[in-house]
Amino acid sequence: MRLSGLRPIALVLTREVMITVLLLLGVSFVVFVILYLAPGDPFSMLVEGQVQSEEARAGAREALGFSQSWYSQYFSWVTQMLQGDFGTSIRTGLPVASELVFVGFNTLILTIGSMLVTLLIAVPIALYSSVRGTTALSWPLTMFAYVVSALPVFWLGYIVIYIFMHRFGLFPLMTSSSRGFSWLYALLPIVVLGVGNGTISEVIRSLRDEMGRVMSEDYIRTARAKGASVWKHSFKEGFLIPVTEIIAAKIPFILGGAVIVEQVFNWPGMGRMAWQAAQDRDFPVIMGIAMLAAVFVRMGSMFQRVVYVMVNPRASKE
Amino acid sequence: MKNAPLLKIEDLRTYFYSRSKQAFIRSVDGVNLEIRRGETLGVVGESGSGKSITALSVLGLISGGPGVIAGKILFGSNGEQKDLLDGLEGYVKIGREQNRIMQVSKDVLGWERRSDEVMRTIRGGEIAMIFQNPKASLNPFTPVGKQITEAIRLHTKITDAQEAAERAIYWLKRVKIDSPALRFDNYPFGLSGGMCQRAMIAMALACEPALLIADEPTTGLDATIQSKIVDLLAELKSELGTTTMLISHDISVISRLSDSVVVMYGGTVVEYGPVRDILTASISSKHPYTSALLASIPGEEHVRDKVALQAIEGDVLDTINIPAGCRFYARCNRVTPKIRENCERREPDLREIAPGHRARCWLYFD
Amino acid sequence: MPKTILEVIDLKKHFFHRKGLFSAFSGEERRIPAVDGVSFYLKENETVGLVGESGCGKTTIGRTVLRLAAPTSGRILFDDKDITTATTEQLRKLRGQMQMIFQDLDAALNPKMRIRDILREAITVHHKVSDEEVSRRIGELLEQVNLKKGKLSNFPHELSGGEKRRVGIARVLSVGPRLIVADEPTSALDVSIQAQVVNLLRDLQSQLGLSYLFISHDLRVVELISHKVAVMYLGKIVEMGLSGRIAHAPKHPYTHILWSSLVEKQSKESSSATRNTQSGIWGVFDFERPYSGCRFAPRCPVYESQGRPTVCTDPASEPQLRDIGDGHQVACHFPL
Amino acid sequence: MKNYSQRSGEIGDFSDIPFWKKADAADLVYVSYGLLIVTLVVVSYLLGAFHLLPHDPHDIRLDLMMSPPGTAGHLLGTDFMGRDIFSRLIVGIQAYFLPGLLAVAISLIGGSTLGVLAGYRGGMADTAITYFTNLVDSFPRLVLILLVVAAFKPDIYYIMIVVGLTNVPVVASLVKGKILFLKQKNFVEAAVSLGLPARTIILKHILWYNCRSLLIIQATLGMGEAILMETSLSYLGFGVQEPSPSWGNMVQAGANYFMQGKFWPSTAPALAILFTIMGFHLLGDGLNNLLEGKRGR
Repeated sequence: MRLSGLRPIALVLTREVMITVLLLLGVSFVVFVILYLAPGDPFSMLVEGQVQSEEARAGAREALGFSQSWYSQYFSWVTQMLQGDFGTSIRTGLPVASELVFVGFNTLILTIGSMLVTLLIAVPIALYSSVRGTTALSWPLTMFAYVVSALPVFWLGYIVIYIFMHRFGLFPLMTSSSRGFSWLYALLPIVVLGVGNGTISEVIRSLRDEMGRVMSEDYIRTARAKGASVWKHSFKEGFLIPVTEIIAAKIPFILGGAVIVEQVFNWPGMGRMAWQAAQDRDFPVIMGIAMLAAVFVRMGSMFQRVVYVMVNPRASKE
Repeated sequence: MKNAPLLKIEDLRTYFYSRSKQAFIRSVDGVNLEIRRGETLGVVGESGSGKSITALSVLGLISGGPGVIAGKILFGSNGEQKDLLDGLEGYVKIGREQNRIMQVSKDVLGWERRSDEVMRTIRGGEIAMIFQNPKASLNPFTPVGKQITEAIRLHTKITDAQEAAERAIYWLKRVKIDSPALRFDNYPFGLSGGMCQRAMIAMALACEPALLIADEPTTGLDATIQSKIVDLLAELKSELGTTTMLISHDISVISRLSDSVVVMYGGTVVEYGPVRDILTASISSKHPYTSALLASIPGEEHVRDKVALQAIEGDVLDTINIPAGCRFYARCNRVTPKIRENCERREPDLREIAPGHRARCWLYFD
Repeated sequence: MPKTILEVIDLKKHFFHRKGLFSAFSGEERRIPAVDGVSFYLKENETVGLVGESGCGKTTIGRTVLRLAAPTSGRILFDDKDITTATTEQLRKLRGQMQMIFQDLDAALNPKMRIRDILREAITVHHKVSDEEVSRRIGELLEQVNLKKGKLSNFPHELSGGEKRRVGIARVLSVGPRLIVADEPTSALDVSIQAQVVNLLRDLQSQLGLSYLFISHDLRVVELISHKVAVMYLGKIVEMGLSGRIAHAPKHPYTHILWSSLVEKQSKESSSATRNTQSGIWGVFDFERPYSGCRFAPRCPVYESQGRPTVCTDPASEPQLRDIGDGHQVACHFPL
Repeated sequence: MKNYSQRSGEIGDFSDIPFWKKADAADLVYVSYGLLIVTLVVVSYLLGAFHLLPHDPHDIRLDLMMSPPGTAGHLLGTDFMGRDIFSRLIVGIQAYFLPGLLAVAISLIGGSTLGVLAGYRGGMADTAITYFTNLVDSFPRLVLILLVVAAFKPDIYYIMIVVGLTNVPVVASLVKGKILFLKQKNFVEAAVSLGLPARTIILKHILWYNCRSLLIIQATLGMGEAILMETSLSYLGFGVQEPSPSWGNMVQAGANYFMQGKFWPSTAPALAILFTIMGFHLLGDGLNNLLEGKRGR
């Protein structure tokens, strides 16, 4: 029984891994095309960056050459990447891969934390309004959601920093010199991004609509008619599935917001690094970040698929 | 007390509201009916006649406002008679104009809470319900057996999971599902429509309810499956003798299974009586709607003689726009000059026209 | 002798379901033979009824006959012309002569258009017509389908089910068809309205000389409106003949079960005899269940009572339709 | 307590009930507010385009540096170079107005084309579009924009093309969903069987009659999205560059003073962003509820 339950999950996982590989190839190709078309031939710069020594670089230049066809350029670049070689940063001269691990971890914390904050705000509101319908509280709650979703996150960051600086005399910026990991330094950006990533009203709406739709399903009526708990029966389809779907769908938005919040709070993550790299035209770095971000997004959707298959007996049959 | 009906509905009104039309949808508009212990009451009517809404009102399953606004639902299973709408007046204020309800204020949430409280032991335990569209009515995320087990543990003395599961398998067998032990672990999507309806019936009967409400149990199933479900219901009826309210638009199903029949039209009961008087007797002593309905069903004679069906002209009554007089007046083909004025102006009462046979028509009294 | 307007020869329509993303590479496909070798013909001013349980392929036949779906194999002759391979443009022209009434009441009605515009569009699809001519035609159509003029400026959602059906029929009539495929035209309607529609369709047939392919699961209605009835089971016609004979003297056990299930529901005491003929009927009805030989055998009471003869399950001897007199055809090794 | 009341008098003809009586009051407020914002944006855009401003937005007045709001002639005060914030706000609309319209146009045209292909034709086109959607969804939009900005140049039109393209799948999937819904109701089949040419079915019946409200709503939401992207990137220093004003770079420029307690140089543009984006969102949602009737029965 237990084992047979695991089989569909394993199947889905393999399927999703295959799709992920395919999509990551697609992502790398898009990145390649953008850089290939860009003026100043940044792609050659990029390939050069992947080669360490001066002699080897000259050799590579010769080997690759400008006359070389685009597909062999692409191919050699992807092979390098598969071997874990993302090249070296033009600015710092350090290998990109090791830096990606560090910033990726920081951003992962920020992203997951913010997602939780968003859900902590949105889920109760969505549940309340789907159960109660229109009440005296719905108007302020709805307005709150709209305001929060339109709020520019950078300005929200300023307000929070200002309040903490002047009220509590704290300077909640994560500076490079700061040692250790103060919870306050971590918490503030997480809360700011969680509130200000612009997805709250959409999360509320889709959760509320989904819950409402499920509540009007025939089988929920059956559950009521037999005196069983409506919550128990609607939990999987009305809550678990939509929440995981939202998590998966909103990761790109939160990662996008992270670029700004990391900037405001000086958080050493992918977003800040991408910003820096974009200014310096540091292509090996920005590419690596694009690939890593795509991996994050795909991991989110993989998580969603796995939950869906675990919950929905029908999906595992397909 | 012994002779009191199991369920007695008095002047039940369940309304909905159409914002775009700024008017009430008077789905159930003054329904009176009673179900005696042990009998099967068939409720016939076309779409919009309010038959399903009446059933849902009994169980307090109406969602959407204003919902149930007036009436009594007297239910007496074990000695005492209880009004399922007890205290409703406290939550609803009704404003009338010319004897027609034009304003309703209702504390919908408060009433829902109160109703859930009253209905807690009734739903599933005392009154069980099976629905149209069995495939959608079972929880797609839970194995069928578990859903039946849940009902058993909620409403019977059996609380042990293992014992309840055995009981559930017993009921699956009882509704003639082959290899019930295997089906127990099946999810609804793996079962056919007929099988799902059997599982629904098993779930409803497993708690041995005093009243079973079957809302269009055969609709949407294939002809051969329909007849099998009807057979099963007939068999269970003779074995268990469960009091049943059977709702259907299919007159053949009603006539096969019912002892008494209620004919509904436009949110009210237009005729009530024993099944043989209403669905089989001669035309003369029936409500014009009932006789016209029976005549519009293709039968042997139509096919044999290749004659046209006797259709009822006009459209099914729109329950938003209920006329002042008889609801069937606009489509009626038996209005006589003598009663025309009454038909147009005043709604007739549901009155006895023969022993045990009531009709709502001016033809039978003046 | 009336002319044959539609002839279908060994029509097959198979659906292919890919089992997932990567099946394109593995070639793993699920084949559903919704229509699996069907032949019949329809004469002018005649109605052929098509009955069977849901999912037996009767709607697919209707769609394929009108070339709304491309057949997998077989031939369709309309007016003795082969339309199996007609081009989109040829088909578009042909649609002026053959039409379909859909089960869904809303199918023919664009929810954002007024009834008048819906009819106007239909009238002007195949002919260039002046405005006065359009209004004259609309008036005529309304009269034909017995609909009030006041409804013209309404939107579809403001109409009742019966009215929607009438507008749908008016829309179909507006192009002046000779063949109409009616797919469950009454199933979404109330009993009292069903009778109106059945009467209307019959009146229209005698007035306009229409030919109907009438698809329905409602046996009584089919029996009433059809001259000939074809009974389908799992993508094949198992019995075909004059409607009275199909209803009252069926030769195929499946036909017998279908019609007796009607009586079953009504009769208070179902006799043990009829119950016996229905044994084994719980077998699930679907295309995915493998069969060999006669596809009805797994559910067939005759197969059981004959002691499971091998001829029924021999893949080499799948029963074919054969004539047993008076145009009555049956596909069974042991006809009743 | 919920109140329901029926109009007295004859029921039957409902056409004389004005639409605003049938609608939810909240939706009407949403839409009116949204329309007000849209009008303000359009008017301000025109004012900025024809230089009909209270002050020259580039006029540096060192004597008026950091004047608080309400200073004579400067309604919203001045920034760190003494430039009039109100005028700069108005001119800031130039930064996103036309580029935003471009982004919206790309997403609507691209989205309805792909949506029709996927929904109407199905098959391979559908699969291809699903992959395209997944591909676009795999990039955080802002990262993709940074990549483009780094590769080409920090130009607002490049950015808006990316915004438009990344919105294509959203519109496409909505259009596809609508078509699938219509197909499921046999609507498309009924139109084909009537003999209508595919062009009429797609353009008139599907896009015009059934997708128009959806497209209008997507246009308003897309414009909100475009404003957000423009201001974010200008804030990051990749969009509109000083001295040209953009709401984003105005917030950024005022940031240092914000910490000193001088709020106005960054708060005025931030609130402008807030109220404008909210206006577009409310307009979209309000229209959605009014046109598609999501609420009530």
